[in-house]
Amino acid sequence: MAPGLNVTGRRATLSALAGVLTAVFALSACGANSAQGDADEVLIIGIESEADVLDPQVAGGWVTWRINSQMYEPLVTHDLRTPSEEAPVPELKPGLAESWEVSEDGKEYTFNIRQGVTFHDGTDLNAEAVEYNIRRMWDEDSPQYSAAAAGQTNFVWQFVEDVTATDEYTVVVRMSQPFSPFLRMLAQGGNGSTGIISPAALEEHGEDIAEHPAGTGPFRFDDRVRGERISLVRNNDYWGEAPALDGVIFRPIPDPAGRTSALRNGEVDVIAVPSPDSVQALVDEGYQLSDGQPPHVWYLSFNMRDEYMSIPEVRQAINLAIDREGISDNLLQGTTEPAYDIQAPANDAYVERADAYGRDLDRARELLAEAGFEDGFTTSLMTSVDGSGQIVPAPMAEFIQQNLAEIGITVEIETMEWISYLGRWAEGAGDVGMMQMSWGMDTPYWLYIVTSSDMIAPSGPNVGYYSNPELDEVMDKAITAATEDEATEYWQRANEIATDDAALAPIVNDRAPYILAPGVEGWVSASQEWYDLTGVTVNPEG
Amino acid sequence: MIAMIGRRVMSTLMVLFGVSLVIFLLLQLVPGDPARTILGAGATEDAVAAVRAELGLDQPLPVQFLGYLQGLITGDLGRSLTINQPVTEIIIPRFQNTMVLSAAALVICVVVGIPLGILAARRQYGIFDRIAMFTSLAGASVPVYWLGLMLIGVFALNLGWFPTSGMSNPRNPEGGFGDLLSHLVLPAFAAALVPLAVIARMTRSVMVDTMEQDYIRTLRAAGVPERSIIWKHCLRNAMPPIVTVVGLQIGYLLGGVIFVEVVFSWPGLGYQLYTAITQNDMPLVQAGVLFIALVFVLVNLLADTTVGLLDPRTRRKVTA
Amino acid sequence: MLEIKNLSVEFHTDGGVVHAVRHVDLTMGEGEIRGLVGESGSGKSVTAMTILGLLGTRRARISSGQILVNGRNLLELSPAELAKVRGRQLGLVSQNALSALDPSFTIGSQLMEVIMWHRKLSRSEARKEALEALRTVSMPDPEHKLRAYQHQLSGGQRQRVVIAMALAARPQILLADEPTTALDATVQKQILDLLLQINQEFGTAILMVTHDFGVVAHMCHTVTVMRRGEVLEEGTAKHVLESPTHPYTQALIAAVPRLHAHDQAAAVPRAERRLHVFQEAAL
Amino acid sequence: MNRDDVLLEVTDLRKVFSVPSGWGKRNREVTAVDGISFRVRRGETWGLIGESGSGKTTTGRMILGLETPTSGSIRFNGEELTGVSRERLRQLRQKIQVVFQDSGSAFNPRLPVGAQVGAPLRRFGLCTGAEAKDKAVDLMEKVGLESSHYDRYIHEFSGGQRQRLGIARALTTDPEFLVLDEPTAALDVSVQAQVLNLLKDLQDERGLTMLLITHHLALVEHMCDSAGVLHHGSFAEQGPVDVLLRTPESAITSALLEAVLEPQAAS
Amino acid sequence: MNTVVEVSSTPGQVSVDPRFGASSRKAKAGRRPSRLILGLRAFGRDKMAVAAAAVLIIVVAAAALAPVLSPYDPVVGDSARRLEGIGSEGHPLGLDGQGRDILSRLIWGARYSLTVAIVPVLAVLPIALLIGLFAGYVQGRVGGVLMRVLDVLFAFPLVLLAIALAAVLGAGLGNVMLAIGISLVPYMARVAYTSTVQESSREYVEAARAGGARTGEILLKELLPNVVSPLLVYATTLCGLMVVLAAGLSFLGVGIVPPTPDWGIMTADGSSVLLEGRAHVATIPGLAILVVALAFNLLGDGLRDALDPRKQTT
Repeated sequence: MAPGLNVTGRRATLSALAGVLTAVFALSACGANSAQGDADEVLIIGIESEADVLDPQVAGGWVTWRINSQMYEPLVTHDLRTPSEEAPVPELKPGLAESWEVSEDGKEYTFNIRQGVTFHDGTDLNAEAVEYNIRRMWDEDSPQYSAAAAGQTNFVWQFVEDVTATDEYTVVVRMSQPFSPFLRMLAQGGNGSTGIISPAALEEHGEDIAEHPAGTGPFRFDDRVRGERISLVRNNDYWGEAPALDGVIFRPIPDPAGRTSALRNGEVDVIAVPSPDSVQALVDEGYQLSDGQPPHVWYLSFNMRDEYMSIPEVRQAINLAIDREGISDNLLQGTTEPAYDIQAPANDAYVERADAYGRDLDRARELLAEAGFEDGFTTSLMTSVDGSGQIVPAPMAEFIQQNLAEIGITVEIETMEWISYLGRWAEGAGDVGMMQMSWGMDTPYWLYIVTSSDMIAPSGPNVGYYSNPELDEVMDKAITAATEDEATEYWQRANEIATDDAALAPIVNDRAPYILAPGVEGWVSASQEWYDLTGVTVNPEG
Repeated sequence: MIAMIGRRVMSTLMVLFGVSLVIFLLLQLVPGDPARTILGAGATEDAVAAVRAELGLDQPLPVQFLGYLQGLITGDLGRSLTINQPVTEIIIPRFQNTMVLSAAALVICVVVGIPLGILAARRQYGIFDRIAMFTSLAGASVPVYWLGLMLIGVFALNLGWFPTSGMSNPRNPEGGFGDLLSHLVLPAFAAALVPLAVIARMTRSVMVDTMEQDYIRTLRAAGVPERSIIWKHCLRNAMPPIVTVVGLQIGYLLGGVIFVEVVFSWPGLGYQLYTAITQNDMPLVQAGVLFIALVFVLVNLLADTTVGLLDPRTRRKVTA
Repeated sequence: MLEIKNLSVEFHTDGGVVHAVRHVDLTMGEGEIRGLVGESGSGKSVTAMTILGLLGTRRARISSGQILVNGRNLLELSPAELAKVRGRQLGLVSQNALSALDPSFTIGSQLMEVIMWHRKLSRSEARKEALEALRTVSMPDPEHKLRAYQHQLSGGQRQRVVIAMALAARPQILLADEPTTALDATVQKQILDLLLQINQEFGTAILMVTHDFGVVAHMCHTVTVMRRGEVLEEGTAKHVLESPTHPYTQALIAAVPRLHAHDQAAAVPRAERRLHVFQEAAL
Repeated sequence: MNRDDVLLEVTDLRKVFSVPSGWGKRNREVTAVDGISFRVRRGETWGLIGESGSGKTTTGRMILGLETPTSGSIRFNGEELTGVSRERLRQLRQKIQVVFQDSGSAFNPRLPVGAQVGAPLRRFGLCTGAEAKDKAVDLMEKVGLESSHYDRYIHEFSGGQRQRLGIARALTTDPEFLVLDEPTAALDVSVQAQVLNLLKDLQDERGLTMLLITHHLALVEHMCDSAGVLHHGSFAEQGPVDVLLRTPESAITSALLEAVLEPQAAS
Repeated sequence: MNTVVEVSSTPGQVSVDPRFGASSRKAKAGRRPSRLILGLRAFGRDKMAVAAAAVLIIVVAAAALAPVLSPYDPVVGDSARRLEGIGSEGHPLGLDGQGRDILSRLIWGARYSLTVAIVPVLAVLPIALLIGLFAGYVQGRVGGVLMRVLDVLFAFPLVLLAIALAAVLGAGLGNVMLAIGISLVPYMARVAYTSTVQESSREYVEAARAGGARTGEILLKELLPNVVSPLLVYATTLCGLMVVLAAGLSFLGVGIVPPTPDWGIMTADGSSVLLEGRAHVATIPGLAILVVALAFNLLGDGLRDALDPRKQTT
């Protein structure tokens, strides 16, 4: 029987509330409107995770190199302006080295450093600067040596004996043995890259160089707000063709649905790694899809110390049982290609082996029966739940789980968060049946990294402990081959050996789709994990 | 007074020390090796060992912890192992962002939750009461990432009122307060739901109790209008427990906003901490959690103080 | 002035309907002090709270009757109109003197709020009035007390403030619901005397709800005895005390321990026995 | 029974509470009981009279060992109670029992009352579970309750019944001494009469010694042999009830007497 | 023997004891129903709680009967028909991203989601009681140390601590439950502690002491039943929150492992297509979480009444 608020009181409360709401909307509306009317032509890319440090030699992962590669350049780079369809294997092209010569015995590389190039901090590029950088990554005794940089770039410099700047614009690198993938390794960026940093900046900032990037690339560092954005602006003094864009902003948006929403709402111009199920809808809405064939393999390593996986027939049967087309076409909606070789098509050693990797359940069952497992067995598969280049690992693993169930193999999936998984993966398979990873390079040398007995985990990324003397021998010949053609021949042979023995189970090759707003032009998806933005333009009204 | 503050500061320090010890021990259990994380997939054993040495991870645990404490006392929280930067430079901006989000969410909780509780209490078990309590409870029971995406779908994509993510418009970094506010509305609302329900329910229950007090009957009998009885007398007397609960909600928010931060790409501490935990980045985790613990402890100290100040018995006596 | 006709109040509980007040009739004239006497559960407090419209629980229902104040039926008034009647025509002095004042506001601000609400005075005028009200109830050091909180006052002082609040708008009728149960005996006497004094000075009628015939004897002109929601008997205080007609009333009066009663030891057990008879009969 | 046999002797008992007086200020000291002495003879009822804040309840609690005296002595049956070991104190509780003012809150709301009445028997190992139940039922019947009440909860009883339960529980261990802390203050007059008479009957039957704490002079006259009037922690006067209440010497006693309202029509 | 049935009234409150009226006679005559029945009756009066209990019983039954009820294998899908919507042929609730039947996964998921919500809370309950009772009543040195440790743990926000622990322990049902359990200890212990302190000041504790009870008996017999009730009510509410929290852990990838048909994983999986016109994949399990969490909360409200002897009227 308590009397209620009288009518005036209630109205007053409501109108006060309405007033507050109006104020909020008014303020936020003015915030939303001010988004327009920006004269600068800036491209905003929604990326899948926060980037690592902006120190190219120390940073790991493609996500970061996609940013660092706009600011930093190695001696040798790729031509990334030619789309994948035209160049399945990306062409090497001179980077900060204008040209180079390789000695007869394949042990000495002479680089002619490009003249007239200045770093973003105004320092001139010369042979001395290059030597300074190489010593940071390789020479334990040099003051600038960085263990982290050395660790990341280990595969590039492993055979190097000596580095000397013989004159102002010449650097000579001498190795203990011929290393045919050297030039392509110089251009890599998946782990640490060999992007050259201003020595003056390194001297000045030391450990903090990542906060004050100074490279030679087409864009220079402007601003970084962790978790929010990394802004780059055009380097007007760029030695090559200057970019058309005034600047580029990388915005980390970890949630795939969040990226798609941001694109739809006009907050970003480009998104990386769209959710496969959103691609078709976005295209229908008028967004552009750009994808290619980077050297990417989403693969499983078999644990050779496992009672089942050590049997070649079992491995072959698994390879034959997996429905690669189903994964690519249904689950991933065409954002990947079925993988028919261990190597990605983006290198010269690619050999398509549909016989080993096409689906054939009857043959798979036969093989299992030969090995004595008609009734199947139970094994485990470990993967991450997310991560750079991993596409959608858990659903893919579930898909494989269902495929293998059809030949009687019960798979228990174990998942980990990406970074933890990386650490776990590097330790080796342990008692896990299969371990998943996605990787790849445009040099066939990658096969060596993941299958040679020198690289057995935990000393290297051969996490399945695969060891095959025959393969080792052929790969060794490939590495020390004097000519490119000879090397390629050996690599292809090695490739076939690995396929026949089912050393790994490649599943799909990523098409690395990017979704572009209608106004974005000049975006090229080359056969590489990163991109060249110099030719891109954006029309915000587009 | 000074002795009291001293005691509180000491106990806060003790709690913080305990917090760092717990984190330190906890992180020893994280699988993997930060050196390995830094070097990535292809690193060799030697390279990993070299980096471990550089980071001091090869020292015995007590030495590592003592070293850390020593740094803490001198105000040096260390360098992040994975980001290779002083942790304060990483944490503080992130922490500010999380505080902005949490504070906004708290404002929503207080501005909506308390009146909701009061109105519900006015007619306990009435229609409004039932609907309000049911919806607030339902709001608190929705997985926040689902709700966040729905909010984005409706208010950002369909209606276009708010941006979908981030905390500023990168095309216009000088957007100012309006820009921040427009980015803040959806995530703050999503983050507010759980504490809002708690605060509304608490308010309702305390208000119901208060309304049954004798002094409220005295005031009613003296003809004081209902508006004053509820919004002045009842609310004022119900305030202490509500303030306490609001203080406790800060703790929930500081941890709970992580999901919101992920969905809305809010550059807060939550996701950074989560990554740091998985990367075994001890100094970063230590600093982040210490900040959160410190704020939590301080906020609750503030709430306690407010409760104390709200109680006229702690004020000066007028008569003996 | 106050006329209750055929009032019935029910409580709807989980265990069923409870008839707390049944067909009660009661009248009060100007300046009258009427005792409303009964034991716990007799319905006396419910009656008083019903008059004020403060039953306060949605489970209570007034099933019949009228409550007329100056001829106006309170049960037909809107909540806002009722709020005006409270304070201006009816005042309440409630049972728990110790908890009857808002602990968060000063005595002065509570008094002033009531005064300002009813008499539309400015703050400074209201302050003067509040001070005057405290003087009326013989509060020692009233100026100081205006700034005091309830916890700084003794029980008797608190009850004086409650009385001052009830009187702030000069109501014609004061409902005193066991106003002294929580107080010490000496204080009880002072408060009762204060109420008597108010009655004489302002002519305020008082409905004295109590279970104590001592209180009735001390101050009431008339008395109504209630049991189990019904009126048992009524009459002048003198008449009821000296020659109660209903045996229950007789027993109740006899059960009060008296000082220096020579037949004390015998009197109480006798009363007890008689009371048992009634209670058993009621079941 | 020797009426001169002293069962309880309180000498110079003091209790000082230290009250926190707001933040950071030094604690205030409040003297609740200020050096009181009295003796209770075996079999008598001693009245401890006082208004709220006079220290009467604190005195009772000190006798029960629920509060530690600041100084002074309490001798029970010749044995000093202050400073006695916890276990001895526990043992002594067989002999000294209490009836609280509000038995409603002195019973555990979530346990059936019968078990609580019988619990002391078990605690002191006086009998087995089944016997304890029988004894508890006996006692409950003795104080006017029914055996069917055994399983009920305290909230199901009326004020008078609660007080009867409190009395039953206090009698379980056959105590020699009962502290009655305002045992009827919350009761209606008719019920009060019943409870008082019950107590008197039990006292006659068992030879109990009682300390009645109250502010109600009529009760004291009705129940007690001797009494003392406490005022601000010390005795204003004490002596045999006849003398005390008929020829009061102190102002406080007179005031208390004056305040008694008799149910007689005003002259 | 005289029978006196009196009417009780708390001084100061106009309250009416329900016993006085028709029902008091019945209580006297008939046999007293057991405490369980009384509790159930009190519970039954709260219609919302009854509805909540009914929902939970249905969910539990579904979980128990999952092999019988679910029309399809919850982990095997038909990738050709993935993401088909509600009401598609043979799949009333549609199919998920792997082409699995959502209805079947929902039914099986009840097992995991209920387990993850209930087990940690129940497991922590006795621990929290022990800590709370000890620190709250016995106090002293050990109690003090306990409270300081709790203070430290309490400084970690619940969600953060759970995430950290889950990340440390790794994914999987057991680890998630462990992580949630550990994070709950300070919260539940705090509730137990607070009510112990509150109850310790009640007169019945003093009465027990005056009646010769030892500390152990006071803790176990007197305090425990009074402390356990509010804690149980709190625990029920926590169960609801934990369903949501466990779902959140799955969302971050530190929760339960796919393809387990856990509701949290289902919601997390479906979130990528939530705004792509396939809202049903995330929304259906999301609603299941909502309903169960809500039911737990409402159940807690009802339990409060059922456990309160004052509400257990005959």
